[in-house]
Amino acid sequence: MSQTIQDLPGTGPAPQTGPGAGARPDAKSNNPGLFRMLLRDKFASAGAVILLLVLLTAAFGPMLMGDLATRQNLLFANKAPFNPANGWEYFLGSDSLGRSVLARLVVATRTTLAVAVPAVAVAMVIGSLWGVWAGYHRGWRENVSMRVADVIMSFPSLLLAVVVLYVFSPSAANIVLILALTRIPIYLRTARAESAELQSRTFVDAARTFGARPNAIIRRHVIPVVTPTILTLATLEFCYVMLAESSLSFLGIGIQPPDASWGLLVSQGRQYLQTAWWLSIFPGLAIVITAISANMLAAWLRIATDPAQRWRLALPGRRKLIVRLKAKESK
Amino acid sequence: SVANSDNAAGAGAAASDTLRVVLQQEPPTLEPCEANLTSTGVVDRSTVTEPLVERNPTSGELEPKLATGWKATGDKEWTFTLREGVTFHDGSGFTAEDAAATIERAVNSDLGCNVEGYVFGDDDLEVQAVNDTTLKVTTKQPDPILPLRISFLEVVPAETSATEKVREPVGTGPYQLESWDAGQKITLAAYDGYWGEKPAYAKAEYQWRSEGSVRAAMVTSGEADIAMGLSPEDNIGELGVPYPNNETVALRMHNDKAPFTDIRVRQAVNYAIDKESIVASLYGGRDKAAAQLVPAGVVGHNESLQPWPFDLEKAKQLVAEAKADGVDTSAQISLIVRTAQFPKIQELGQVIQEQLTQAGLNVKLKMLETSQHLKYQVRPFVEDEGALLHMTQHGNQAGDAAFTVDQYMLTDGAQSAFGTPELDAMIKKANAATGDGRQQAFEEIFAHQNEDVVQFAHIAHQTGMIGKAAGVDYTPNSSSGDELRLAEIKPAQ
Amino acid sequence: MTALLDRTVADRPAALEVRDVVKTFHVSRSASGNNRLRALDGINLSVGRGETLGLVGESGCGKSTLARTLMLLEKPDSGSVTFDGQDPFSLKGKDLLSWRRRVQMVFQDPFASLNARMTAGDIISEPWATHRGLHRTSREREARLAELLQLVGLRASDARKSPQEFSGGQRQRIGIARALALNPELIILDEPVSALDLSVQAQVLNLLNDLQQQLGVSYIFISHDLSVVRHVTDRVAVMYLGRIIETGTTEDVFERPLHPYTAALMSASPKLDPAARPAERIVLKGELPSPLDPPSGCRFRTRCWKAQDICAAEAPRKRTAAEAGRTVLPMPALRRPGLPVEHLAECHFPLAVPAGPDAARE
Amino acid sequence: MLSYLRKRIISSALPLLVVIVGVFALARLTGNPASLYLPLNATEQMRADFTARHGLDQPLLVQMADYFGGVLQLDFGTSLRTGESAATMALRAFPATLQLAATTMVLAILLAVIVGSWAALKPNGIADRISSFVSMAAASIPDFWLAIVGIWIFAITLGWVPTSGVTGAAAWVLPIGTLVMRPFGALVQVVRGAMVSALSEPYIKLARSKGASQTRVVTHHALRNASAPALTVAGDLTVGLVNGAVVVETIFGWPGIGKLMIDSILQRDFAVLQACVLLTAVAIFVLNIVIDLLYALLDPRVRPASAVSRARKARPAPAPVETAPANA
Amino acid sequence: MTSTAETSAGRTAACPVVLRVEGLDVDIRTPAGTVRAVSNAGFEARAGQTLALLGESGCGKSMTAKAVAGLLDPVAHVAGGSAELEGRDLLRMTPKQRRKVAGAELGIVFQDALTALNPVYPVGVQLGEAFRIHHGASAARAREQAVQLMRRVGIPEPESRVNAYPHQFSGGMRQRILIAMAVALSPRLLIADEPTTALDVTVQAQIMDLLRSLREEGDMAVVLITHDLAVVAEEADDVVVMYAGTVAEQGPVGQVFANPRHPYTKGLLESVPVDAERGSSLASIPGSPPELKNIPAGCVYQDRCPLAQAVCRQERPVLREVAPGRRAACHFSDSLATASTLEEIQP
Ligand SMILES: Nc1ncnc2c1ncn2[C@@H]1O[C@H](COP(=O)(O)OP(=O)(O)OP(=O)(O)O)[C@@H](O)[C@H]1O
Ligand SMILES: Nc1ncnc2c1ncn2[C@@H]1O[C@H](COP(=O)(O)OP(=O)(O)OP(=O)(O)O)[C@@H](O)[C@H]1O
Ligand SMILES: [Mg+2]
Ligand SMILES: [Mg+2]
Repeated sequence: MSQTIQDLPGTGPAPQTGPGAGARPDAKSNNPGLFRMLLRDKFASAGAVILLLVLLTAAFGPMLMGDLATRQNLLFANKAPFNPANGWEYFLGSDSLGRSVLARLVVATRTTLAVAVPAVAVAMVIGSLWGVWAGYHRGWRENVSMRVADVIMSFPSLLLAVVVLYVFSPSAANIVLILALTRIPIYLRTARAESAELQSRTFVDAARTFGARPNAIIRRHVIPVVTPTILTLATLEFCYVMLAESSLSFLGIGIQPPDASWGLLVSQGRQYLQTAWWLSIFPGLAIVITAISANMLAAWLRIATDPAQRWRLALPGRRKLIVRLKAKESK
Repeated sequence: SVANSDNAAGAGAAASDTLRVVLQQEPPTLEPCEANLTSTGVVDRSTVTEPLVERNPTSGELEPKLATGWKATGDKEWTFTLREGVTFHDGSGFTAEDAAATIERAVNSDLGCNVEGYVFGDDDLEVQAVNDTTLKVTTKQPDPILPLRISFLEVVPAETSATEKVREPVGTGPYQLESWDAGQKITLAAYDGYWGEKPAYAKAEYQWRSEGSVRAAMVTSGEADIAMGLSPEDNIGELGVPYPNNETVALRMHNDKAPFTDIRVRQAVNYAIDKESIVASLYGGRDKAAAQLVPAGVVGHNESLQPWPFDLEKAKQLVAEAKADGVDTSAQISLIVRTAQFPKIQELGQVIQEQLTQAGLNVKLKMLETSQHLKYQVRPFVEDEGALLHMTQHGNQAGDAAFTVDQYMLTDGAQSAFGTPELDAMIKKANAATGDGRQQAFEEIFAHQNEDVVQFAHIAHQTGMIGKAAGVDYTPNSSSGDELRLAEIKPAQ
Repeated sequence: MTALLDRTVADRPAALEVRDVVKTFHVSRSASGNNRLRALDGINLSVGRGETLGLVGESGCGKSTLARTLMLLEKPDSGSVTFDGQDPFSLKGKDLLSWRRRVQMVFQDPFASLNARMTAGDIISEPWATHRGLHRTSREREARLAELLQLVGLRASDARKSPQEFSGGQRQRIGIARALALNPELIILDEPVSALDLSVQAQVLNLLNDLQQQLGVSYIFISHDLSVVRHVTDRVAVMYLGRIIETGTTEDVFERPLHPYTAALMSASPKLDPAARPAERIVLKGELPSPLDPPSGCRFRTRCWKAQDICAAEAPRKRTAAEAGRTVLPMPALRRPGLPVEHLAECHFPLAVPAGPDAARE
Repeated sequence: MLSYLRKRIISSALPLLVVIVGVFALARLTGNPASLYLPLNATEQMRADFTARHGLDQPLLVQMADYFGGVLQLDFGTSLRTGESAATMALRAFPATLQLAATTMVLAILLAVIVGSWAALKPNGIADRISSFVSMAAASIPDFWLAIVGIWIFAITLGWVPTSGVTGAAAWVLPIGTLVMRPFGALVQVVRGAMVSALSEPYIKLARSKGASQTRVVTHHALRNASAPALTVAGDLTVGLVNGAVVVETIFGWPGIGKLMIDSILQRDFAVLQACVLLTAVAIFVLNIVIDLLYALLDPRVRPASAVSRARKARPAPAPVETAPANA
Repeated sequence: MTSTAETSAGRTAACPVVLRVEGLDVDIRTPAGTVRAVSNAGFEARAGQTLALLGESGCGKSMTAKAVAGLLDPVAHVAGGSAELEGRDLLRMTPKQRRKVAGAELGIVFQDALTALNPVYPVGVQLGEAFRIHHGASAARAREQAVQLMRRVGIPEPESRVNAYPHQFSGGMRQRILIAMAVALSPRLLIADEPTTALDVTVQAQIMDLLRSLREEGDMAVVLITHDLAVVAEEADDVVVMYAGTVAEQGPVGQVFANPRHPYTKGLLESVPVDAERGSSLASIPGSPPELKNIPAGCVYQDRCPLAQAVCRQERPVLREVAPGRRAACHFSDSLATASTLEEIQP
């Protein structure tokens, strides 16, 4: 039903807010800006703002913190947070070497993103292009690709991690490499499924009838349609990658000190849980809040980028779903 | 709740006659000839199996176990008198044959026992069971500490395969192996035919958890009576019992690459590290700042050596001097640290890195897992890496400095980066010495290392910690981490 | 009528010739263990220049498959297709591209055949991204786009809108404009109006008609709406389960169907005008058999009220109206070599008299 | 059915082989285990002996041939660390993991279905917001942290459950409570999405037109239709669990395959590692077949006999296992 | 089946009204605000007769039907009016009351036959569901009933096919099953929303046959929704022509088609390519229906109407009786009655 609803006049995405907007919509305003749609969804906006903050922190935070994150003071170890007497640097307390938890959190933001973002980006680009290609051509290309995905999926990723991180070094770049490699199948499968479905669509057939080459069709018709799905997926994967990185830290093969990532901070702080809870709670919160924000944004993005669902977001405020009629007045 | 009451009931019942111990990891095997591996030895030694001679960890004296006496009966020959009336868990009697077979098996066979290389070096021993209670051991070279070495060998019946390792040993100890639920627990039962005093607990149960906080929690929640290998952060509270564990942490400097080619830089490292603060802040004041590789109680420990003072200015000055003389003090130094080797090692690594950086050196911290770390720890060392600063944790289980200096200070010692001919000569002399002369000779070696060689920057003599439930009476000693003598553990009065 | 036929067919040779085209799909195994679905089973067709050929038949009988095969979207197992003497399946590279220009298609579903993420202008000018030589400068392209939009009755400003903003009829016009972008000589129209409302349908049919008059293109017009087919086509081919069972001029087929299936089809389609309704309607029994397991012999026999034993045993050959016992009006203009405009049907027992009350329900 | 199985085995055998070969080669990339197993001052000779004794001096291909030769005779090698048969060790550890995985998934699916359906009844309603918040949080808390907090609160402070171990039902609470979070979080989202779209399908309206109550509509008509996407994701999540819940097994001393695998990696115990991988790969293979069968059970359209009708749709139904998971 | 104006008029008077809809308004929430999808719709369906709701896509036919059946999408709600099923107002029932009526007294066949059946249950189970819900029948009993129903709607071998799944049936068969489901409990009213739009003509004829016989058998009132003029002409007794959510015209089919009183009806009738010569141009209605959010004040048809005058832009024509039994909503419906072409009416 949603298909037809969308296609019927009067229900398409419309710009005018408020009832009774009478003028015929012009072409442009009929697609309300993504940004304005975002503003309408409180939760998604909050998510976006938080993610933006995280990004800004990663970009500029370390600069502001100077050497605060590495400055040790063994005599000032494990000081509790929220004590104004300690100065703003220690607002979130100090760690076991007397470093500012706040500063370390800020610096870790950059490392965390420096791992998660490239890992997601690399996996996304490779996986989705590959998947789109495989799905478009079908046949053996599709089969081989899916088998490769199977292999990667059932490969013990931990072994891969250990090998790469031991044989080479546990550098951020290698962690990115592993996380990217192991997550490629996710995109590959999604993109393949979508692309296989798309290649049988009529508008793709139409493009074939004028002799467009496969790559041109993929570029023009498949990629733009697959992109929103992939982006949504990538947002979710971002959370997964953050968690995976923290698990690696727990096993001692993640980011290595003196670098710090949120996962590593949680992992290191876990033994102080009962003596200095702030060491693991704050970075843990950072992970959870970022993940929830990303999820919120992804949920919104999923709808906002789907032309068949976008109208949901544009609906005016909630009303009672069923307006019960008043009992008929006596005739 | 139901779970609660179940749990409490279970705990109560078990506490009466079962001693529950939680270890860091499952023993890979209980093969007695591997008993110098901590995780194997902690179960085997003096509990399931017993040696001929046992070293008292507190006094350092050798005490009779399955041998009642021993003496040097020649330049290279030792004679042991064995205890009578001892039976193995399988009921067979213990004789000199068994003792001889044990030595043959561990030292002279191709079994590839860990203990062989660790304690005996390359040379084979000649053993002879003179009669049921007399054993004669002959060495290739004179060996004044042979009985000490023999104390590492856990006696097994002569029938034990000399070509295959056994996972489940038959010993003479106070407890015998009852069952081993791989992955879950090992259960021991008191051996009725034990020659000595009957142990206080009828049963013992070992479990293992790799997270220290979980081990501690098991003691606090009443699920275990003894938890091994805790650290101060594990929140064990009153139930934590610290003990000196013979382990010493030090940094080994490889002098083959700048800036460690210059002794002044090596001295600077010693000055730059604030050992007292580290001990006070990271280890709650329980550890002791170290001036040498062996702690007090080990033969050869030099009481008069003082830890290097913390003097950052001096360190900077030394570095500057070296630099002035053309040493590349800005060359990168890799600080090699093994992940999770001992509590707070990660923090320690970071502190040292930071302090050496303060002194003007360029240090990069490298955290490695065991197998990788081994490439840096023992010869042949990794070559293409720049200057190496290796964090070593050395535990002298034997109580004699010979075991330390052979490994760590000889020019070609397995864990020695370099040495000097002088030092080599001193070591050779000390190894052959006995009595006070021996003590003297080793003391000189340690002093010499600090003055003229400076391969090591010593950090601390460590303190271990076990968790002990209130219902248990046990005082850990320096060897508790390697051999937890269950027979010494009693219910609290 | 004759005058019209003269104009469209009479003095031109066939542009498109389809000979014995067979197309099999591999599908998952059916209950009877067959996994080869014969969607087209020996199709013969020809279309003249400027002519409109209607293709009617029930859903699933293979109309779209034929259209797709002609557009090279499917490769036939056997048989030949020639357009202007060229076999498109043997063409490569440039030749193929130039062939593509000459034959275009308008798809059944105006909603699905337009990429919702592109604007109308992008959609219509998309073919030029492949055929770069056609309009070299962007000025030329814009001018041509405006022209096309005007031709199909859209405003120039509509180029910036996206498909969702158009009504069904307007979308179908965009599809037509896209097909026209390459100046084709033959357009295959796969149910171009079946998704449209009546009032819009009339607009589109008028448009198609005007284009043909202005540009002289040929159409293959696929539809199952008989009133529409009757209105727009010169000749009709009736398909049933992958075969063409009857062909002839529109008037012949509609007024004097030979094949019982055609007769049933005509009779079943509802009529607005009470006078045009058959007094007794032929309501077919049973369903269209599965194309995976078509009946032996004559495919229609399972639903045919005239079926006899021979129908199961033997596939019927083509019979002309005359063979069926009809008096055929001489139409000399149509008797051109190579153009099978005779009225032919594949049936053992073609209807001698146009279907009437007697023919209905046995 | 048989032909399906045959196809399935053929198409999965090769990946399986690739996985094993890959593990074999990768493991050997981590270096010679000799130094781990020999005394610190072992001589070159001893190392060489050790290496030769375990065949590690052979070219990789020879080693591989040996290994596969052994596998064909059901000899999976012996553990360097314990001297036990690698197969025995892997087989012993696997049930523990399987029990954990199965219980976790059953619980996660159950909870997710309840919460997800509840949320889907009113998209964007308050219940929906709460459940999405909770599920996202559940899915994004680092598990090791959760485990330790769980021990602290429930085992130490409250004393309700044992801290760890495998004895007694109470011991399952914390590991499963920790493990269930991520699958639960992921599944709630999937179930919710699938339920929202199932509830807007025409057959729901049809059911209502017959006078069916809300409960009947949800449990009878929507849920089963919504189960396919959830099943796909649940399958992927189960694969993750079968591969070993390393972190949870490590913390709770759960003697499972994940812990065994990581230990054998750290100890360079190649034979055991290979046995573990082989076992889990086969298990995943079986799991995928089970999931396929479940698909067919839940949705008659994907049963083999539906060939005819599917042919009419002209598009081969995508193989269910290969559809994309929503979020893992 | 041919129904002429005379016979239907005669019958109409005799048959009791089953459904009476009056002043039905349906609102939809859209991004542009709330819009009225159905405005002031009213009609009567009589027992044993077929009432056709005719109109272009999107004019509100289904919306009207769903409002009556209480199955509107969440975004839509009834804003006013009444719909009395044998005297009880469906729109004012509690959900519980309505569930009692649904299926038992009011059957509905949905527009998208191919997707309306639940794909995961055998058709027998779905057919029997009504018996289980309303009569508390056992599974076995419901199954028996299902078999009978299938036989009644002409599905061959019902005993073996009762366990088959929807996808194993062709479109026509599925439509029959849907119809069977709707008439399972012999309701008083059957609403059939475009029951044949997706089907071929030969199948359409079969389905129409079936509906006709069921109607006669059970003396049901049938509301047939379609946009096919020919189907209306053949099947219905009365017709309601809808345009942009409003009723343009209504009355007995014969009269309305023979003599339309609304320019829209007239335009529709003329755009049927029925008698037009091959190649000749069809009369078509220019433009397209207004979007719901842009419904003009005044007459909804003004933008496309050749008759549109100033009055049409200001005043919305009310639906009024233009002849006995006929109503139309046009300012000029009286002039239409006499004029033979639209041009003649130009004032
Ligand atoms: N790609 C394909 N794979 C398998 N079978 C197919 C494929 N395409 C078409 N078919 C089958 O071929 C037959 C003919 O299909 P086609 O789409 O040509 O019918 P049609 O006459 O156009 O029907 P409609 O009127 O519904 O559009 C059908 O049975 C269909 O199921
Ligand atoms: N769920 C919905 N949300 C928003 N608008 C809707 C929804 N359903 C219907 N509409 C709008 O209500 C109007 C009437 O729709 P309805 O489904 O009644 O049309 P219809 O006459 O049945 O058309 P068709 O012939 O296409 O079935 C249409 O303009 C449509 O856009
Ligand atoms: Mg078609
Ligand atoms: Mg409708």
